[in-house]
Amino acid sequence: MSGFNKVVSSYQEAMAGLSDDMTIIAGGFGLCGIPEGLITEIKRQGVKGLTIVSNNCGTDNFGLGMLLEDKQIKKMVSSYVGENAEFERQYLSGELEVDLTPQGTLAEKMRAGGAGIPAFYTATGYGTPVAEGKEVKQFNGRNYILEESVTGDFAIVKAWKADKIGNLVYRDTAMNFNPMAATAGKITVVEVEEIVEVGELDPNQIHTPGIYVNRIIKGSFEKRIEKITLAKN
Amino acid sequence: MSGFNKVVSSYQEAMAGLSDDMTIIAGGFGLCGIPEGLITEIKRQGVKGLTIVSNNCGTDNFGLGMLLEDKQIKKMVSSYVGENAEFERQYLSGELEVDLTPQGTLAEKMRAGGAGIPAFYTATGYGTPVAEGKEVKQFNGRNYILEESVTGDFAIVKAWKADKIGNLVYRDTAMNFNPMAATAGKITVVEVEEIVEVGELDPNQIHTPGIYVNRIIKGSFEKRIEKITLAKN
Amino acid sequence: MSLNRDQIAMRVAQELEDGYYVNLGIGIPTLVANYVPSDIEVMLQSENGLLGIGPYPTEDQVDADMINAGKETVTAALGASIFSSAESFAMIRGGHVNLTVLGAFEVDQNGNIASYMIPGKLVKGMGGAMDLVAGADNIIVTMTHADKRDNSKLLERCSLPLTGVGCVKRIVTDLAVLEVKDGAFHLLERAPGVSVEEIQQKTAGKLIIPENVPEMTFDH
Amino acid sequence: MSLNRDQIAMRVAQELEDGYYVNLGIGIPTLVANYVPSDIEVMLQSENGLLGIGPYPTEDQVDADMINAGKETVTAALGASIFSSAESFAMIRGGHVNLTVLGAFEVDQNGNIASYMIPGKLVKGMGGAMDLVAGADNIIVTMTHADKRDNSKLLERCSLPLTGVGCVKRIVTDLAVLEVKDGAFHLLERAPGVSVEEIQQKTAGKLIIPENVPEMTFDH
Repeated sequence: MSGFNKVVSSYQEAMAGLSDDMTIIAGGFGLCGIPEGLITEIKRQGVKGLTIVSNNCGTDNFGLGMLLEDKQIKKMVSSYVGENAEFERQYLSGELEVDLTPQGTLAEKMRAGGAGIPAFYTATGYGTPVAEGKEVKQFNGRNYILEESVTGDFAIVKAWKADKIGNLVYRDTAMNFNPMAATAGKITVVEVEEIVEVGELDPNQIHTPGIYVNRIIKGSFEKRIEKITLAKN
Repeated sequence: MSGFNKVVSSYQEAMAGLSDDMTIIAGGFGLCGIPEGLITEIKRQGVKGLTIVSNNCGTDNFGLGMLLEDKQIKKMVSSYVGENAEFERQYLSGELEVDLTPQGTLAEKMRAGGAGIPAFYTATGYGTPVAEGKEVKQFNGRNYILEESVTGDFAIVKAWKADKIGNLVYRDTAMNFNPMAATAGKITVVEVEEIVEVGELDPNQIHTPGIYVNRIIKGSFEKRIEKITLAKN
Repeated sequence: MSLNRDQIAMRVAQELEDGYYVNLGIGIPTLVANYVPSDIEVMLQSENGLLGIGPYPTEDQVDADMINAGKETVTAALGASIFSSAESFAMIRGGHVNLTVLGAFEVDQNGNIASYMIPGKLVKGMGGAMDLVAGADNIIVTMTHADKRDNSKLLERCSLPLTGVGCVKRIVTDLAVLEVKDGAFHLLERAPGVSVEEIQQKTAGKLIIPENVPEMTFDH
Repeated sequence: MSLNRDQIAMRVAQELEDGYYVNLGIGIPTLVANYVPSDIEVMLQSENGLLGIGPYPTEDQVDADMINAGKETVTAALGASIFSSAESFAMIRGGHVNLTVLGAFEVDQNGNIASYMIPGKLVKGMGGAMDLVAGADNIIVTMTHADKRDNSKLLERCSLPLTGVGCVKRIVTDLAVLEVKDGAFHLLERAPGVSVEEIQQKTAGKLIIPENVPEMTFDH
């Protein structure tokens, strides 16, 4: 399927077209399920003024946190900025704009962006700083705020397996924000652990259909763990 | 897991609590993936004044169409009323109220209902009879209409396999509206082809997590086909 | 000579590009699948939750759980994926389908389309059509240019309840290929042997006719 | 004597019912999992996309792809399901989780909660807390009754930015169990050996004290 073969062979090709001031939607939760190689490529390219929509911003020297070092990020849309001293420093000093967004609202904003829904109502954040400047409407006597969807010039996604036409399968909690991110990019780039032949994945068990995916690259992952917690013997 | 064992042994138990004038959300697309035994039980109980939210209303003598014979349905929320002469007759004569709803909007209304989103904007139906009486709002220069979510007193769902705690797997295009219906009932009842032990389903491959499911019953399905189309030799 | 249904489908198939995800409506649009050029590949989306519609099944393969949006038994193509209706319309509404082909009762010069209801006569519902026309950037409408009593279906303004507003960009009829823009139908091609005069006569809406209107060509 | 962290968790665990789906926040709420009564079963939801949190892994089982919302390595329990963040918060926002237990900086007599930000001092973000408090019908807040300088955390009105409005129904502190309704804290139980006077003194908001305030009991 020539027109559907989305596999690229270099990170440069994978992120071709990225330029200053673009918006990137990123999958991952903390350091779990992040497209490590794509982030490294963004750092290598050195583009600036990025808006990044991601639940977290990695840690000080890993994941998206690496892009803070060279001040490539102008604005983060995230639910949680902990685990990252440089993030907090740039935020508190005003160098970095941060749009703190509740985690569920963030996930839904990505999904809505991919699904052609420009806005939705949610009770999350009503009466809190998150609601400032947002429309409020009552349904069945309860107050809800209007949240707008989000899309990106690029989406960067980490999956476990892809077939060559972009059908994706995630593994365990490394799924997290990746399926929604995959739908919300004008160009969706996926870094995977394994590329399989078309037909190897069960059509009933595909998490992200290939229609959302533009480019696939096989990566090699360090998979750093933030907190190793072990059973007590 | 006693508190989580949701398997019931009779259809009567499965639909216990159903009464006149309730709203039922139903999975299925045409006659594909419909909870045949649960529908038969609703007919047997003879409850009246039902509002049924379902893409179609079965055919004249199968599926939800059976409930039209005894005039159990007051209102249908559907995208398509074809394939069913009695449905069209009751609709055109005014005996049956029909809220014609675009198929994608219907699916999203069910999903939103289950997901705690009371309303969302969509371009679907803007400028058409569907938009009558609905709020219009512009986003990025395009007009969208506000659609409210839907929930039911009951949801009736057909799945392929369930484990005893209600994790569900669907098969092929019999999935259709079932996953959203499953989330949108105050009481969600699922009729399945096979009940398996807890642990037999891969956690990564569950289509509907058990948290949405209240009751499970093993059915036996006729699986009538509306249009058998065959390959030409 | 006006085109027959298969010829309309053949002409539409020329609009396909390699790697396109395509949703084909019921009727003539379904026939387009038979005329995909041999040097390209497309994947067909069925709004009931299947990306990658395969051929109709053999008798052995018939499976009540595997149908298309027209409720016909089908198979899954290599590389297919299956998903819920919500996911299916997320794809459609979100603009991820490259091309939608569907029939209509009427289209007007502003790109409005009426395809789902003839009040008092035909009231079967819109199914997924409203989502499809609202979600797609690229819509081709197939229909006969005029009805059996020679009343034009390309109007100044649709008379029937609308399926969508300002969404139709291209029309392939039994007589012509037209583009809809700037409040007019623009004649691009005519069916072999069909005169510009006949097309003009059967087009009730504003028709822009360029100096040269080439005949359609068919490789098949 | 005021309760320690484990004792607070033990008291919260008495609120669990067989078949409950429960979301436990970071800190004291996480400890509740250790005190689930032996005759009932609950399933723990982790908002990063896991229903059915199992025990911490052995060294052999450690897997970077399997973490909880606190980013700790975990395992999946028997019968677990794994899903996206959108699905996870559909569950939460849609009210499908039976009980949410979380910590707070302050709660007020109208059920408002402040738990995510101390301006100029602690600004880490709300994570999933705003969704959890907005989505749950049944929220228990665990915290110390007063801070280290004996300033009450049960206020007439929260002073910090809110996480949610009118959502807290029950509070378990190191001193007492309280219900929040009708614009007041209602004292239900006191910690063993803690006087009603001490609770009154450390509660800045309106406190309703019934005639008889039983001591908490612990089976463990």
